[in-house]
Amino acid sequence: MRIQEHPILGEPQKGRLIEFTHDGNAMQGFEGEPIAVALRAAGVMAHRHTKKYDKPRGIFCAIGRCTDCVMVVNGKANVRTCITSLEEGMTVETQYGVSAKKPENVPENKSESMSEDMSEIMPENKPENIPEKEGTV
Amino acid sequence: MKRYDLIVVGAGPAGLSASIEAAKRGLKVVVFDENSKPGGQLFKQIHKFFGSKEHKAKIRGFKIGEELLLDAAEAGVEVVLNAIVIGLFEEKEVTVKIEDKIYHFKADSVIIATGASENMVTFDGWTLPGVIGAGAAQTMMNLHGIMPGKKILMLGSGNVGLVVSYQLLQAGCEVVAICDASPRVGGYGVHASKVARCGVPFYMSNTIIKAEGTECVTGVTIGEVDSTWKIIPGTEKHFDVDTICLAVGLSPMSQLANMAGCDMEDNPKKAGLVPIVDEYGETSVAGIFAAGDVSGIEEASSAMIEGRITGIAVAYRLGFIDKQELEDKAKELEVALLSLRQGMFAPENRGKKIDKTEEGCDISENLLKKGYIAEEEIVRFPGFTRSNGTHPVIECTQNIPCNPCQDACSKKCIKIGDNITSLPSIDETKICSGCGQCVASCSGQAIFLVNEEYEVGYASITMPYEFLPLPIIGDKGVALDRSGHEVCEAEVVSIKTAPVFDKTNLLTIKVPIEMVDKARFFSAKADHRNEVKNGK
Amino acid sequence: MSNYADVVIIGAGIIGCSAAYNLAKKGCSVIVLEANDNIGNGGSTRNGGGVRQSGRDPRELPLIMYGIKNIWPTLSEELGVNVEYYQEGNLRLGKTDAHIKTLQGLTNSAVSCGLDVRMIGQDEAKAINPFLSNEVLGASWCPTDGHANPLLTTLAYYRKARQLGVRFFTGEKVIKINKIKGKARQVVTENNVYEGDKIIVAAGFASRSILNSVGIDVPMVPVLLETLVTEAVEPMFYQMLGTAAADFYGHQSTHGSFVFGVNSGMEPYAKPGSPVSSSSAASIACRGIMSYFPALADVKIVRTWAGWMDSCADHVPVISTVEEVPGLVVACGFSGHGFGISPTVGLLLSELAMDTKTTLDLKALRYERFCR
Amino acid sequence: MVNDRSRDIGEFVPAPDDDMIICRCEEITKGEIRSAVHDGMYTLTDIRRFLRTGMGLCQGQTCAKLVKGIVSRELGVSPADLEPATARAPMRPIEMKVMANDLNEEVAKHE
Repeated sequence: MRIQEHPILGEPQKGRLIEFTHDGNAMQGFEGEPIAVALRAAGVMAHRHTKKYDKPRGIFCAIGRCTDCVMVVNGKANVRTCITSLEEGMTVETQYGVSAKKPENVPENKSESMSEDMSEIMPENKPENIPEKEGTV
Repeated sequence: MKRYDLIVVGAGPAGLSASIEAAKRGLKVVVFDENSKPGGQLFKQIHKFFGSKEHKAKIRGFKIGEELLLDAAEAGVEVVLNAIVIGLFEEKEVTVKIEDKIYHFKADSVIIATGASENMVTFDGWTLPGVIGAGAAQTMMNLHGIMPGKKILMLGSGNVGLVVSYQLLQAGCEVVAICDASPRVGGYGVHASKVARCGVPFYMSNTIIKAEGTECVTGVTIGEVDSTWKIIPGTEKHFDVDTICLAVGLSPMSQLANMAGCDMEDNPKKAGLVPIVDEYGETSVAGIFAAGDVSGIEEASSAMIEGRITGIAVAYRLGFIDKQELEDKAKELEVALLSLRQGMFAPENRGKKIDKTEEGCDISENLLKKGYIAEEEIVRFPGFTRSNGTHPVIECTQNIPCNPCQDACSKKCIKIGDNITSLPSIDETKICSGCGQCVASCSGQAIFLVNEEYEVGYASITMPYEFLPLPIIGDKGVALDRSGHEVCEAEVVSIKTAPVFDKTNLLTIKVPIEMVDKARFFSAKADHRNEVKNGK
Repeated sequence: MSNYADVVIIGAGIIGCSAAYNLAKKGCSVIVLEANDNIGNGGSTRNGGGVRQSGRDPRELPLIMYGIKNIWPTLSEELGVNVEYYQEGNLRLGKTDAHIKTLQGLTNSAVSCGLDVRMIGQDEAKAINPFLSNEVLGASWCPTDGHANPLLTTLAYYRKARQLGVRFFTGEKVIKINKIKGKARQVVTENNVYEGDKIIVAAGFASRSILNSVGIDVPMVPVLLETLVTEAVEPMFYQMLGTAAADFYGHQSTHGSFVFGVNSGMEPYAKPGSPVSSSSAASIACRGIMSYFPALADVKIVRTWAGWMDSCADHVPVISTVEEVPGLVVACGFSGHGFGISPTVGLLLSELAMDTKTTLDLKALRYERFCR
Repeated sequence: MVNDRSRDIGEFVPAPDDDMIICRCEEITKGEIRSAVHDGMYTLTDIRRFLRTGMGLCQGQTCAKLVKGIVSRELGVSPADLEPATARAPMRPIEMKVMANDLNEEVAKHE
């Protein structure tokens, strides 16, 4: 998943290749890159499972706003991995609710198993009458 | 308590521009930014900017960022990174977290330039890992050198959706489709064309029904919507993807202004909750200003100008310059700002269906519906000409504020005139030297050099090419038309790379003469990676 | 729908809402007028959520003891909303001999009022709450104290009262009350005029100017209440916490986040106008909290906010009818500790407004204590 | 402006997407938000206090616009008429030990 050579930006400059652990397994990444990037390169998608419905969550905004990418880093929970730099020997653990402890049973939320009858979609999918203001050109 | 003349929150295009203008006039300025790199959105924008020379047109976003940083250093601006402004309190006191300490600062004036963040849209499975914002994709690719995913569906056909889709292709990802609930492409036609000719299909009036997968995204189903945004049963289409990108607009990040007690308004024209500001960017709280996307979503170019105006206004407010200098400078910058707010995508034209260009040409319906100009439509535009020898063909069919192509042509073959939103036309009295400067400088990659007399029975087409691996002379492959479909065999006859082209390579292919109006892209492999599989 | 009701209540804080609920339960028609756009935007949503007896003024103790015995335990079922009530005891902590002396004084007076509260040493305190630091010398311990969620309790009362037909108008700022033929009758707002046989004034500090319009004055000043809340963490402890130094108070909520009320000492001098937290209160609070609970050092604060509380001259509220102004019922001056007693006060106000005998003797909290 | 909290906004009608998660941090669904409106929570701050939307780690940066859209549709008013929740410090979550560390040298001496 890492870009070796970019047509515009050339070769991404990276720090030293270093070791860290993800849920106890040895993993490699580049020093100084966000933890989330090292995990994405290694194919890790789910960073945490939510407290109420035990649903998987991962990178969403990548700029430290949405807090969906939080994990337990060096024993501390709720660390935003998309803006926290990777350091040698870091222990990164999947976060369940607010800690690294995996829960036994969690109530089912029907949201993910929506009924097939999808004739009516969420109105807010439609752009308001004025199409969404666009950002950068 | 340490006091500055001016504290700027956010070292993006607006924040840096404001701090430069203020520091140049003698103010003691500090800029706090929570990221490890300054420049805000600029450093994720690897495309060439629109506008005119004074708007730094045809320069890539991150290059503009680098220039701003140099100017800021020269002007003596103190830029403090990894500095989170956690509060803006009474008497313009700012508390900032730097490393593991909280610092209290005060300023005679504060400029809030905290920019914008992405909107969300909900669909079944929208919280799955693999559903990310388009800005997130940009950050991952352009800042951290990693592909957000292998196979990606883009939701949203505004400029962000189009530009990020193109950047995804450049990073080596496959964009399986762009879909948008709106019936018409929202962004610039030239951005859509760049992506369409690579074979990315557009599904307008379509939106996401469900993101599939349990631990992460494994697929997505989209469906057509009717005029009341309801899915039309039977129009469902499935794509195997590992990533879904949401480009459904931006919202100002105006929490700091709200906290400081500035009067706010939820203004659809500004795309969200913004502090109410006067023409110099001052909010309802004296001495607190706002500039850039935080006071209304626009482009980075406008953010820079707004920043400069606000920086100068603060210099006047604190007595470093006189009223005359403020009014002159502000008027000049207002003109530059206004020139960006013209044309079909001007704020007052938002959402309006425009049928004709300023020149009276019917606009290309196909471009809005499918993302590319139909052959029968291109012939009616001034940029499309036939003549012997090499000559530019400009497929720029919408009035947007942009004129780098006029400046690029030393032979004056390309005319736009003073109104920078008029469509470029070809002056057939001038002889094109085939230098390719126009092709490389066009921010929308809409210019081709065509030579109908390249060889007996063959024409040559020179196109802007920003992908790797770079083809080499003699490569055989296929030519793709504006919709990305294969039209004929093609051979690479020239590939030009030069620093002045700034990473836009000029690729020339040879195609049978009858394909001269069709062939607009090249793919080395026979079954090129974006072969359109209808509906699979 | 006319602007008349048996009782017109000014203020949709937890006091106004619980009074409205109790009145509606007894069949009265009620109108509640709230100046702010939101329900309970004053002290009701800016406190530490304590449902505590220890450390209370003896004049208020009967109200809280009655509430803890008769109302709080079943309030969630009664209102149909989990108000997150915990009865896990209250530790009021002391780090110096002077602190211990203060706590001892309060404990002695509470014991004389029949409250089961006693002083404990460091070991017993740490046995109850292992996260306490070694700086804690001792504490007053009252096992029947507890805490609840002030936001949910306020809105639960509001929701239930509304279901029982109480009409709430937010964004309705009361300007004055008019006597008609010697009785408080009309409530004039910026937009309308309402009428009620009885008028309850429960508008926090704003009550003072409203009462002045009928010649009544309750001596009170606005004091800023600053609050902070943390991210959610694993359950650690559920006692209600307070300190002799009165620098912070609070608890861990069901959600897992800690809610702390904060006294930086500067609150009485806050500038008037919309309540804004000071730039240093949170930092002062954190230093205090961490000295008692070092384990909270890594817990992240996600929000700090502030609000006004109506601090009465003798630090206990006025809950009373007013002889000089028949038809008027006053309920203000709760001085930052109205939340715990609000269910009881709601019951008492309904009794006052319906001229029935009050469940508890309210002589000590009558308005007339300020008259000569 | 006066907001009659007993005005009729129609009955709560369940919708197929009521189970949709809207507030990602606190896992609050669209149905919970819609029924809270019918329970009398007519402002974004009431909704926030009653359900915890916007009270999670991101403090509403992700869901504020979505919640506003749902509540305004349920009340039949334009989103621009709904007063947003007040933003407060800290703009990002800050550890207590860092928040406590705000004394510069001179002040620390005689605190």
